[in-house]
Amino acid sequence: MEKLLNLWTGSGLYNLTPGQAVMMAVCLGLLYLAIRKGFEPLLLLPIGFGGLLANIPEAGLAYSAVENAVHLGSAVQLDKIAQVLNVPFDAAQAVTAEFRHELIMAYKGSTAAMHEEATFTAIDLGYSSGMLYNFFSVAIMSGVAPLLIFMGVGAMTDFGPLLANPKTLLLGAAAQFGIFATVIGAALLSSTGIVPFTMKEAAAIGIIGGADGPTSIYVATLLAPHLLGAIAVAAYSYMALVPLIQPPIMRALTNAEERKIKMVQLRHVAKIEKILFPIVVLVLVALCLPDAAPLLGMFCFGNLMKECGVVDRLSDTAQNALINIVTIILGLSVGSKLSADKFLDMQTLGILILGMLAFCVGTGAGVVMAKIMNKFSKDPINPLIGSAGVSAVPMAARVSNKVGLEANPHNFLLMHAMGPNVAGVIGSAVAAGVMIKFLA
Amino acid sequence: MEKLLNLWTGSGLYNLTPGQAVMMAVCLGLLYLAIRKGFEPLLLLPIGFGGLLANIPEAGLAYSAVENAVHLGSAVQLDKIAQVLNVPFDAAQAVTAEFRHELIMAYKGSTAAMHEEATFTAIDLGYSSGMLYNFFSVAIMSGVAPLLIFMGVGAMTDFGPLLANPKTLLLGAAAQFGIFATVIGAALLSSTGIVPFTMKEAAAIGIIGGADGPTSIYVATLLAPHLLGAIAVAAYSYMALVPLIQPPIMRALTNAEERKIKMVQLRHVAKIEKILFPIVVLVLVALCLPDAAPLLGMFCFGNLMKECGVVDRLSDTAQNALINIVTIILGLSVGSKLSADKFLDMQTLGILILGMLAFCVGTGAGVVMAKIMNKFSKDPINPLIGSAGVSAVPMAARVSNKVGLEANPHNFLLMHAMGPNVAGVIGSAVAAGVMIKFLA
Amino acid sequence: MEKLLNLWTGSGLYNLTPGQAVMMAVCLGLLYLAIRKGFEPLLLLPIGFGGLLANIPEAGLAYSAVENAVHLGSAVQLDKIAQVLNVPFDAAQAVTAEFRHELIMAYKGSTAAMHEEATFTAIDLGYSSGMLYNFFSVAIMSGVAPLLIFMGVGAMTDFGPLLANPKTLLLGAAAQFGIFATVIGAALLSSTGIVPFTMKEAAAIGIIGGADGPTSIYVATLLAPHLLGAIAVAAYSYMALVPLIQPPIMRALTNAEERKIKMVQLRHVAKIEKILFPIVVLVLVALCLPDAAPLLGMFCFGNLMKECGVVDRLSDTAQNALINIVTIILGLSVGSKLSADKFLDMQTLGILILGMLAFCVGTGAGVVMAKIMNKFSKDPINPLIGSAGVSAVPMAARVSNKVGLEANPHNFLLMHAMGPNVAGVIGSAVAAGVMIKFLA
Amino acid sequence: MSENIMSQAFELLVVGMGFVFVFLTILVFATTFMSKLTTRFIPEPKPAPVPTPASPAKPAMDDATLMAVITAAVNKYRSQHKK
Amino acid sequence: MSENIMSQAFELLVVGMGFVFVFLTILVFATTFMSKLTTRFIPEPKPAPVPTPASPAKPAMDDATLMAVITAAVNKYRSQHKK
Amino acid sequence: MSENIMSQAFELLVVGMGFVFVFLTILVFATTFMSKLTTRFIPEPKPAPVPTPASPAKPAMDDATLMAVITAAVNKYRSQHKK
Ligand code: NA
Ligand code: NA
Ligand code: NA
Repeated sequence: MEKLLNLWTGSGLYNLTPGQAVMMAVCLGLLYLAIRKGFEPLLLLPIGFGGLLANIPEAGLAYSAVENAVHLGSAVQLDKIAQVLNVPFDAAQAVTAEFRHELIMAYKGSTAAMHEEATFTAIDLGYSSGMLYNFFSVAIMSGVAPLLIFMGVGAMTDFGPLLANPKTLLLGAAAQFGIFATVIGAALLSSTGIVPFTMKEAAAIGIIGGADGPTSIYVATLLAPHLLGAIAVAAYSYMALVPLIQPPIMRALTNAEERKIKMVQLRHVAKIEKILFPIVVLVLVALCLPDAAPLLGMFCFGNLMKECGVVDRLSDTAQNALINIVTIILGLSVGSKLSADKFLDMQTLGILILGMLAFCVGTGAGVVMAKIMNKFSKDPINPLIGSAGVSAVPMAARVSNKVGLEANPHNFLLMHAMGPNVAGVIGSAVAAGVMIKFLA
Repeated sequence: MEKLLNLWTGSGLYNLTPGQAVMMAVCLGLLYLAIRKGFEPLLLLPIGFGGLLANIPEAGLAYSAVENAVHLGSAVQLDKIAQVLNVPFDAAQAVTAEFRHELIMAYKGSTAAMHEEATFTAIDLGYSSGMLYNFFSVAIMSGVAPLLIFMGVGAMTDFGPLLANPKTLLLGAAAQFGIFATVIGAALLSSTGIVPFTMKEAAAIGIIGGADGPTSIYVATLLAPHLLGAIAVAAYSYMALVPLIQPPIMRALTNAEERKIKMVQLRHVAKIEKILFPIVVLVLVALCLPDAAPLLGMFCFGNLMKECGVVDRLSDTAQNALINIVTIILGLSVGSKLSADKFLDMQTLGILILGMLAFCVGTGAGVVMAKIMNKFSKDPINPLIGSAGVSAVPMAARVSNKVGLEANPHNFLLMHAMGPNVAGVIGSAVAAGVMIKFLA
Repeated sequence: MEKLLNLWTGSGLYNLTPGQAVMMAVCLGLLYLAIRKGFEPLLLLPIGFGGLLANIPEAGLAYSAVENAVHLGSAVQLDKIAQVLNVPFDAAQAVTAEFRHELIMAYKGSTAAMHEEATFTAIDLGYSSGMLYNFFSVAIMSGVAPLLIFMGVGAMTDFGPLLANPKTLLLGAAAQFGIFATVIGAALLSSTGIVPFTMKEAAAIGIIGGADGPTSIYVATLLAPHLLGAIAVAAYSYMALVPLIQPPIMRALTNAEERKIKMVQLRHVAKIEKILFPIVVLVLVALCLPDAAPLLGMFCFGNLMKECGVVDRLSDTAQNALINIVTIILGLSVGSKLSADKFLDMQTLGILILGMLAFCVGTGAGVVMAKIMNKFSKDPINPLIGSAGVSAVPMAARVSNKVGLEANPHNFLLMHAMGPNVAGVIGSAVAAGVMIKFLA
Repeated sequence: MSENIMSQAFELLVVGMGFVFVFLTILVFATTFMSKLTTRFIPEPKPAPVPTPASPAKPAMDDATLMAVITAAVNKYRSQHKK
Repeated sequence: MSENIMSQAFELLVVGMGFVFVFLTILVFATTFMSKLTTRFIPEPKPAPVPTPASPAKPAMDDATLMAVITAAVNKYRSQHKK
Repeated sequence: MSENIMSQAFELLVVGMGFVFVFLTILVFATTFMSKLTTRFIPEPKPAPVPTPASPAKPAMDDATLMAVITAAVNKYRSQHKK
């Protein structure tokens, strides 16, 4: 009988909090968007599923051993942990939810040595870390997963169109205005008291405007790991929404004549240029902004493997098996941050709004920059390729092409837009490096 | 000269214990079964080879740094470790095998903090953990390897036949009777004093009856890690023996008329049903049995990746590169538990006998349940598909088909048996969750 | 303004040391050799790129958290670390480069427990380990990366030609003379005071003569991790130079008649022989030289997976996805040891010279051994196949074939040379085991 | 103790098998319900005869294309084999 | 504090966008310079009509070879499919 | 010390090369012995002309099958290429 009672009191239904129920619904929504609407399914499907797993009551898949001990432990067990964490507690008193919360806070604020001691205590009490927590520690907190994905993206990127027209790098710079404008927006929300954000949080949110998943995750890990779930979901969702977000802004900032501008055909780019480009980028990064070296270093390494032509088997693996494995682990890990207590607050709402703002401002800045460049360039530049500077490769370039075709059915902008598109990846990694330099 | 002597006293031949010789022969036997007889070679080959490596004298591949230090250390070195582990020792006294054993026991029973301190001491003395020990810690003790394999299995599983006839889920439930009957058997052996088993050990042995490798390994890791080697070997060996074990039981429990029963053709199953099924399973698990969430969560995740159709590259990797890599590491790790001191005892014999019992009882229970269901069902159910409920996918379903064809050469039961077959996977994962809930 | 100043004082250009500039040039040279000259690009490309990343000023990608803290920390921060490491320091005094160096030395010489304490302190101060350092710790220090590569190499090796003519194993033994001669050379350099080497360092350098990348890395990790970068670069560079290094030596030691010797056609080798051979090797290793068990164990495991024919999917993965992933990580990790302070000294020069010596002596010893065997063998043996005994599979065998064709355009030695070629892999692994046994 | 483990094992048998049956029975109903809902509300789209964009070319695949395609497959095979 | 974060954000905007533009402008020049150097000093080799060593056999590929090659591709495909 | 390292190195040379030769000589004998045993006791099965179950179809592979098989190979190739 006791066992039957245990089954019931240990069941998910008995322990389900309203927040967890809401978050499971949110995660099912993410799965719907990924599967039915095709919203960046490679990431949103694992993230959504990871979120489902993270919100299973009592399973503790997203928690460390100490968190699981604090959440499930008896008074005697909590006493031991409280002693390690220097939290006053009398084992005879009733264990309140507030006290458990206080222990968690003390644990998160503790030194590395106390952290380890608490972990040992929890292990000795028979608790262990959840699978998603392990994935998160190994893959994300170490920074390795976003970097390996960036390497794979590098191995899939063709810098040919950019090398044929290097000026388009400036469009990739302009579109990063969305990032910094979003920081202003977050600061405004904070200073007006609507949603409190620290400077680090503001910067991590701003990077959503970089339209680059791994960069967002990498920066969020360093500056605001507690916001990682919301930031990653916002970044990938809005990347999927690029075809809806960008066209109205592009049309508003250009007239029909500008949209019809034909660009001169791109010159042929030699293999040796493609081989040297990632090395040039890396050397510049090394000399100017070492803080961007991990991100751009791995990106350039992937690209060099692709272009050099002598390590095709490594390049193949970086583009396939390796990036796929890391994507699965990274997606589930990010999903583990979609727990109710973190996601369901005003900050998430602020992040969603600011992320949208970032995309809009970035798009606009890119278009305006392209109009300015068109004024001063001897070869005509169609302002529509400016919006591709936000990256979101290759979606944003396709949007440029599509809007261009509406204005002139014979004007194919796709290859021209690929230049600013990949420039945007470099641009947002540089912006990320600046953020890390000043705030990490 | 001293060096030559060292070579001889450090050679394997000089240090080979009879137990190690026997275990190397056992492992060569496993390799023979895997290669020549085709017994689940994907697992038994790495397990057998891992066992060979683990039993190489003096190499210490399966031991931690502390175990290596205790096994090989001088009196002065052992003194340091004994101090850490609070074992009384006078460095002047002779070092006996009993004392080394006492140190190992103290090490295994020590707290996490002492464990770490002993490891640091062993490292400072120049010892390091063996490769197989590292594999085991990272891949198995963390639980990640069986879970990733389960994800891959999910990505290879087609729930179509089950969805066409959901009632067959009950056959997957009935066949789990083998699991619990085995627990009774183990308890009986223990209470009669023949072979002592604790309740946790009995439960870990019972799961062999689930006929599901990763589930067995996952449960054994949590409940009885010291029995992991014997349990995994028994599980995979008997899964390979399904075509020999099941037919006599199936024939004994049915008459020719029953074996000839034709079943109505399975209805077409829509893609959307296949997509929703893993989500339905996961939500039910979340609500009813959170302890089964890691296993069934990863299984459902793999299946969702396969069925959703939008992340084929992830699904491909989960089914190929990732599961293969994990299988290699997991196999070698499990093999590391085939060391002489653990394997060559009465418990192993008990495990082998009880594992066989589990398969037999599970097969029988499935067939009987199918006969009962046939009584109450409006559509006829051939009792032979009941035995497929033990899982052992797809071997058990093929056995159902083969025995059916013997009775009626025009009666193809394969697809009908695939339903209970995959239901058995869910059933044993649920049973595993119950075990973990009550005993972990 | 302060931020702008920060950008400048934190830039790579401002902090670039001359040594780093030289090392970046050296690494660009490695990339040139890999891409343009095809020098073992699968390893030298990642190594060269890892070296570039490791020498980026201020990025600290190749440093541990403590090293980063010591390098970048303020007086107050260094005070905390100095206390942990028991280094006397007055926080009021000026922080000199010598003091930072002293801290690093204290850190490297500290016990495992102090090591951890220092790491915790650095983490609490906000420092973290660089990506390449993490890769190095996980992949190389644990020994797992070279072992997995060796497994993959085993899965790509065909022992057929060796089994058809087992006597060629002796050529693989003779060529290891290069290894031990190099140890003598290193001892000579050390005893004459030209370049100081310890016995462990001499042995690690000698293994370069084994012409086997993973073996060199594995041994260097155990015996002289601080020389790993130079040893790996020398090993892979000279393997690429085999077609230039070997022919003059081969011609000098043979006359035209000997080079024209035709060998009898190799007999057909049965599948069962190929399956049993890796097991025979492993059992012999287990009985004779347990210290070679990790290397030869994984090599034999890979080969057994290939030959047994029942685990093709595992064998495929070991030869492709897995070895590629590990190669990327291992290459970058090895590159992280190409930092200026380690690479730019006399020892590196000594290593480069001794490595070349090792190849020459090994080649010569193989040829001489083949001449001796030719005297005593009933079937004629062409001395040119002796040079293939250094391994460097399959390059050295191709060189034998090419030099043979020069002497007699109808004499194809390739398959005959494959025997000693793969024997050389076994031979150098055995030599590695002897080194580890006596010196680790 | 020895009786204890027997009674524990029996209890586990009853509770465990009970739970497994209850769970899978609920799953039977949930699955059936889900299937009914989907077949009613989400009619499966008829499989288009040639769903991929590249397919129109297929029926009219002339010899040149066939040759190209075989060459590609063969090259792919070779490149995989070389590795 | 609230003004503080605004001024910090503005400073970050100015310095950040400034740095991004400076960096990418330098990259424009570096890339252009690199391209000019390479086109001047490293003339791209004309793509040889048949660059691979195996290619001479290709044009004269007879039916037997074709058959062998298809069989190999098909076997490869089957072995991959079996998995 | 300096003499010490020389003598150590020589000792390592002698013991090391000795061991390598002894080990590989034993391996020569073990391998030869193994090969003799297997050729005597485990006669290699003659390679059946068509060992796979699917093989009966091979010789009689008509054009339709050939076409199907090529299409499959090509599709496989395409699907791999798309990734
Ligand atoms: Na961007
Ligand atoms: Na089962
Ligand atoms: Na060698």
